[in-house]
Amino acid sequence: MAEFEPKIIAFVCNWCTYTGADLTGTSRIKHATNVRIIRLPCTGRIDFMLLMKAFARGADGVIVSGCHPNDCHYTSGNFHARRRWILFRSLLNFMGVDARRIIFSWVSAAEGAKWAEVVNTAVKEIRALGPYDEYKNLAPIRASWRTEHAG
Amino acid sequence: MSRIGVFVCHCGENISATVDCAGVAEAMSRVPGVVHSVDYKYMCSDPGQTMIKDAIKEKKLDGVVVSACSPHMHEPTFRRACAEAGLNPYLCEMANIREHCSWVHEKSEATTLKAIDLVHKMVEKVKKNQPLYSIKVPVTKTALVLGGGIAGIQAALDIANAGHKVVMVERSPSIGGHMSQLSETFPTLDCSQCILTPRMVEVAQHPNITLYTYSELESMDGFIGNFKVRIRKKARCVDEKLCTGCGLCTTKCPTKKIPSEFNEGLGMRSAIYVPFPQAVPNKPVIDKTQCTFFLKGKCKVCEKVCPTKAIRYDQEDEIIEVDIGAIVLATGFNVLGAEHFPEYGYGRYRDVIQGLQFERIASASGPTSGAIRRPSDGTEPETIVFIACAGSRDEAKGIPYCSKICCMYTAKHAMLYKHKVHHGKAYVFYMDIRAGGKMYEEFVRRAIEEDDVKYIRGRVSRIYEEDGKLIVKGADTLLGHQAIEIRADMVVLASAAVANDGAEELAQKLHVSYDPYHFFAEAHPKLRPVETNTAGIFLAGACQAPRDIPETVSQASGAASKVAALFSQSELTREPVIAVVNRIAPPLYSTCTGCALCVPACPYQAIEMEEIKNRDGVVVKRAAKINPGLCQGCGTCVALCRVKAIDLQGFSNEQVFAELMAL
Amino acid sequence: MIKIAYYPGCSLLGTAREYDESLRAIVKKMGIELVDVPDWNCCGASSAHSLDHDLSVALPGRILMQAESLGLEDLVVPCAACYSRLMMARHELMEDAALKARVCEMTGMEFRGTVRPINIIEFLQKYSDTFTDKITAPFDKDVACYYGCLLVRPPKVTNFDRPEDPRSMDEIMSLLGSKPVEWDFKVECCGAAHSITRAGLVGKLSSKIIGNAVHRGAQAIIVACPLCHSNLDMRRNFINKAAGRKYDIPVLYITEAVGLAMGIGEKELGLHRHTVKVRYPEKVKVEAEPRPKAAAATKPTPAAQTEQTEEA
Amino acid sequence: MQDKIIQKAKELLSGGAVQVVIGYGQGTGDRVRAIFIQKPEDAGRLIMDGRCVQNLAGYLMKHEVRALGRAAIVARMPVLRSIAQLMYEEQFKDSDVAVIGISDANELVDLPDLNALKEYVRANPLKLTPEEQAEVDRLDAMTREERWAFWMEETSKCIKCYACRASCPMCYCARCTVEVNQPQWISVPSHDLGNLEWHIMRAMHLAGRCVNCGECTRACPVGIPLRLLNQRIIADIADNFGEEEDYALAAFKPDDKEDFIR
Repeated sequence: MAEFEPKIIAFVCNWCTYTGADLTGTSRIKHATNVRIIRLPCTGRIDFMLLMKAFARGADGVIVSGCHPNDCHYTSGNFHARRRWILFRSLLNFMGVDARRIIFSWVSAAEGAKWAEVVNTAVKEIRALGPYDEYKNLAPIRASWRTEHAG
Repeated sequence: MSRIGVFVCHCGENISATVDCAGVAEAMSRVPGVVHSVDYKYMCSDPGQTMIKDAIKEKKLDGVVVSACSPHMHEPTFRRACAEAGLNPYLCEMANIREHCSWVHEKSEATTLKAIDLVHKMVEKVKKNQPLYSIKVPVTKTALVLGGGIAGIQAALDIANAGHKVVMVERSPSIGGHMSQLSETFPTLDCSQCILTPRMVEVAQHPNITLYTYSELESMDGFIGNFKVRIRKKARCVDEKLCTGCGLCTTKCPTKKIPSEFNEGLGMRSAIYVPFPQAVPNKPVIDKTQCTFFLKGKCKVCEKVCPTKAIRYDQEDEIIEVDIGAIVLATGFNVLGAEHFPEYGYGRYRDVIQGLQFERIASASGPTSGAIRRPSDGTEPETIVFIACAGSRDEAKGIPYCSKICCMYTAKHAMLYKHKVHHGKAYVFYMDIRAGGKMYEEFVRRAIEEDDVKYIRGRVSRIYEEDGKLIVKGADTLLGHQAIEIRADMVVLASAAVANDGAEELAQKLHVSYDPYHFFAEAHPKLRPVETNTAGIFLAGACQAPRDIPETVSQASGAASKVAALFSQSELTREPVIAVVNRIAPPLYSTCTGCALCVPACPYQAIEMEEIKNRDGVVVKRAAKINPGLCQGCGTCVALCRVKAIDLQGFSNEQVFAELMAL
Repeated sequence: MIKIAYYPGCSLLGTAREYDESLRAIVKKMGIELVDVPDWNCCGASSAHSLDHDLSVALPGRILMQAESLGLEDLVVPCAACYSRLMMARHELMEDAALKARVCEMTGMEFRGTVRPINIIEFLQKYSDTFTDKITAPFDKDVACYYGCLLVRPPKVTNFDRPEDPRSMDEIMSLLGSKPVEWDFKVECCGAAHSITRAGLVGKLSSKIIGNAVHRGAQAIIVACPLCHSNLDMRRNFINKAAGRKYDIPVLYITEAVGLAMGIGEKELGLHRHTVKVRYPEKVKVEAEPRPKAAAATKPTPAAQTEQTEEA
Repeated sequence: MQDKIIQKAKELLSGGAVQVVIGYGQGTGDRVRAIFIQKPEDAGRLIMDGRCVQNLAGYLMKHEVRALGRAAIVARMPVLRSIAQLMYEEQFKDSDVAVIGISDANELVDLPDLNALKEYVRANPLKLTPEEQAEVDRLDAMTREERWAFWMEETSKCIKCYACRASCPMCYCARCTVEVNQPQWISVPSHDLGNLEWHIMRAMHLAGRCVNCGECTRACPVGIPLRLLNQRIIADIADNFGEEEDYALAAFKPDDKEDFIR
């Protein structure tokens, strides 16, 4: 059976990690294709419900990444995000949701190599954890348009 | 039903090398709501943009997705093209299938499928986009220049000559920066004081420029065009209006044994001092950490001798608030300190000095008034060894980069030494000579051929002192690979150029990003070298990377032109990516519950509570309201608001949700 | 009773027997028990890693794995060359999983990386309290501490002290009551293995080292590596020939200096095995060389009974 | 104790200080329910005993009760905490509410105005009782799979009647996000996904606001121990952010500790 290819959705901040991912591109650092990046102005903008809905959408793993503390373009967006993540991760863990599947990181605009490494490690870890069927079986999930129409 | 156009770019073959662009375009044509889906070799080219404009007009598109490079690259380009075709620019989104897809994956079906996902999710997002209109914001036509070196001086003069007000803040008692410490400058050997001092005087006398020396940036708030800046003017203990600059106090001051920072510790200065003769402003400063009055409470000699009674011991630091429209960062660089070279004995042997110290020795206004003398015993050195790349290009010292200016000033130093001590022997240990500027290579050749400077290609491993001579152990990798030893009288290290101390704190105060070496980060290394990622803050000179004077001056003028462009319009159009608290029909007026939990979360204090009145003027409800002038669109309040009463234009809940659900 | 794993290495049972004897003498007084690594083998020294990379990691790897069976965390390795090979092997085994698999398969043992090799200076630093209060005859000589090349390099792997201007041995010697001199050849090469093939080269290089130490007024040179000792002591004839003068400055192991300071007899410390007789030349008054303020002064010696000679 | 309350109620009503007193009254059978006394002579109907635990603060937010004019409320500790939190969220002006405070030691507490109430609540910060902490720890001790099974079992009982929302004084939002369908944040049906998402959102939206009064658990017709979720967050806030006055998610410390961000 072909090796399990995890579906991973990444919520990243525009000023640091998205630009860092751009640098990964300009430096041509190859990495796994499993991650789809969603750009938001700041980690402060990442609502906990987005992470929850990502799993509802059939994601096997979620990456959340933004500016290092003190480097936020908006001064404190990442500090608020960090507090939110501390509480949300603990709640999910308390309810038995597999918090290991949400990977949090700080990646600056100068860390192209680190972004590639975060992606590769995430894919390796999520592949080891296998598909998140436990969550997918909670309710019937409509297949994405692309899987039905564009193979 | 949406009428969306998808334009897939090949980017030459940067994308099409690993992504089947035609396949992506074909797949997108089958997405409900997409009425036009094509691929083309260069979407950002003129024909490419014309394709988009024509498609908008012919097919009456109400949404455009350009799948090509990063939005950081060409989002403005395509949004402008859409605006020209009559489509609201904020109905145009970019899918990054180059940096985030084609460049980082091998050619495979998975890569194309990922590209399809990336484009499809932007199509779903565009369906939820709303037309947005730029926010007009007034611009304060005053620029703040941080740093009084040649970069700050050039930028300030250019902006002032463009007719705008400038506030210059310099940390040390006088402007001039490192250039004022130099003796002559390459490649023409003209004396740095002669070309710099007139500019310094021009700054001091320019009607448009307000100069604050011995001052630092205390804090900065606001945003492009509307910065609120607080400057801390440190107490000089001298009343600048009364002081005539006669210098009597500096000569009469009893404490004279303080190593002068301007002379890099070689010369001495008094407790009340003017850094150098041509200082601008030529007003002394009391060094409170050394002045006996401040240490022991007695002396006051300077007050007694001062003819105009200008001494103010009780002068307090002053905080000055200024409204600023644009900021130019010109805080310059520093040289690597002594503690990094134990193998060269720097700091242990007084005759092992660094480049700036040699500049002071060679300078007419220096401690030896231009005569080349050894700091240890004041004798004239017969042999000087210059060591290039001292700390630069050295991973072990944590400085892998090349400091760019050392090859040139080392050749200059050797030349100055030979001009003053004809019989002297000058050796230069180098790895590679980097003389890429105009007339640079000829300058170095002249040092080698006419002034007989012996260039040895090799590294110096150790320097030790024996019978008063400095034994320089090195290797000559060109002539027979032998180890060589030179008995030198003086050694000059061309030490690495590093960021100024305090650069990191300044960057964090201004929310400007910086690289691992604490040099400030430019918006784009090639296309936007004088701008930072923070709108309204520009860069000039060596605070961004080691740089010589010609480049610094041209970059300063570049930054000045950016400021002049910003100040050319009376008001500024700002991206409408801001948060808005919803307002709906009565009786609810807004879903906001008035809990005000978002108010403290806003880093820009942009949220206040508004009293909503009904038609009879009775206050019906208190709901949050966001000041479009202050909001920067970070979205923290949007994610915080449990009732989803706040939404972020450009990244609204519906847009991000649609983007997520398309995956 | 503190227990420490001990790897003597071939030279400490051969040409550098006095290094082993002096170490065993001082640990007895320090109340530490040395537990030899069972069935230890040669660390490969310079020959292995010039021939076959896997072999050069497997040999020291096997020593580490044998030491792991003792269940002790620190492994004292007096010889700088063995220390360097063991550190390099541990570093590479931790970094390169494929290499680790090959080495484990080659040796038929499992590498867990629980043992950390420490050199003689780290050992003395860690257990300094066990000998500082037993100093009966302070070693009040002006000494030049010679670190050689392998103790401090490569910095990424050993990360021990400052690679260009180390201080740690100087600090231990000042604990013994001696005054380490400021000299410049702390980490310069003594010629190392060329001692066999091109002894003349060793003479030339080592004569510079000895010359600088004497020039700086040292009465003895302290070393922490059998190869440094053999080049500076056993090759003294080549050194004198290269320098064109006779140097009679003695060369001691740091363990010998510690032993002397604790009042242990010269015979028990193996001083009689040295080529250059251990007699200390007169304290030479170093001409008033202008000492800049920034010079790193040595720490004031804790032992009260030796007065601190005021520096020029 | 009961008669002191009746006496205070009479004073307030007859003095015209308040138009209604919200307290506990005899319900059908031996049950207790909230009663709204508007005339001094009806004050006798007020009772106070071990069964009076319902969090009456919720009624203060209903516009029908507000329409009756200025209210006084019989308030044990949880009710006092709810009022303090609602004040923090600017739902009351100082003049809106009078309080008949009852301390844990069953003593009448004189709280003339809402600032005094705030001080009183600040004096004894919210902490889980040892039993509550033990229950939370019992769940923590389980493996992830066991906890998942536990909560799947519990939330599968949920019929999305939203009684927990109706009973909670903190859930006063005019349009709750669970009703938002553009975008549809929370899956509507009460299948496993819908229930899980609803309970995650409810717990997160009460983070730093819930006063652990237990009303939601009491209100739940199918007996889901919802209180545990809020208690987990209360414990997390105390452990990670310490005793902070302001709303946990709108404030931050530059050196908040965490060990999971790479």
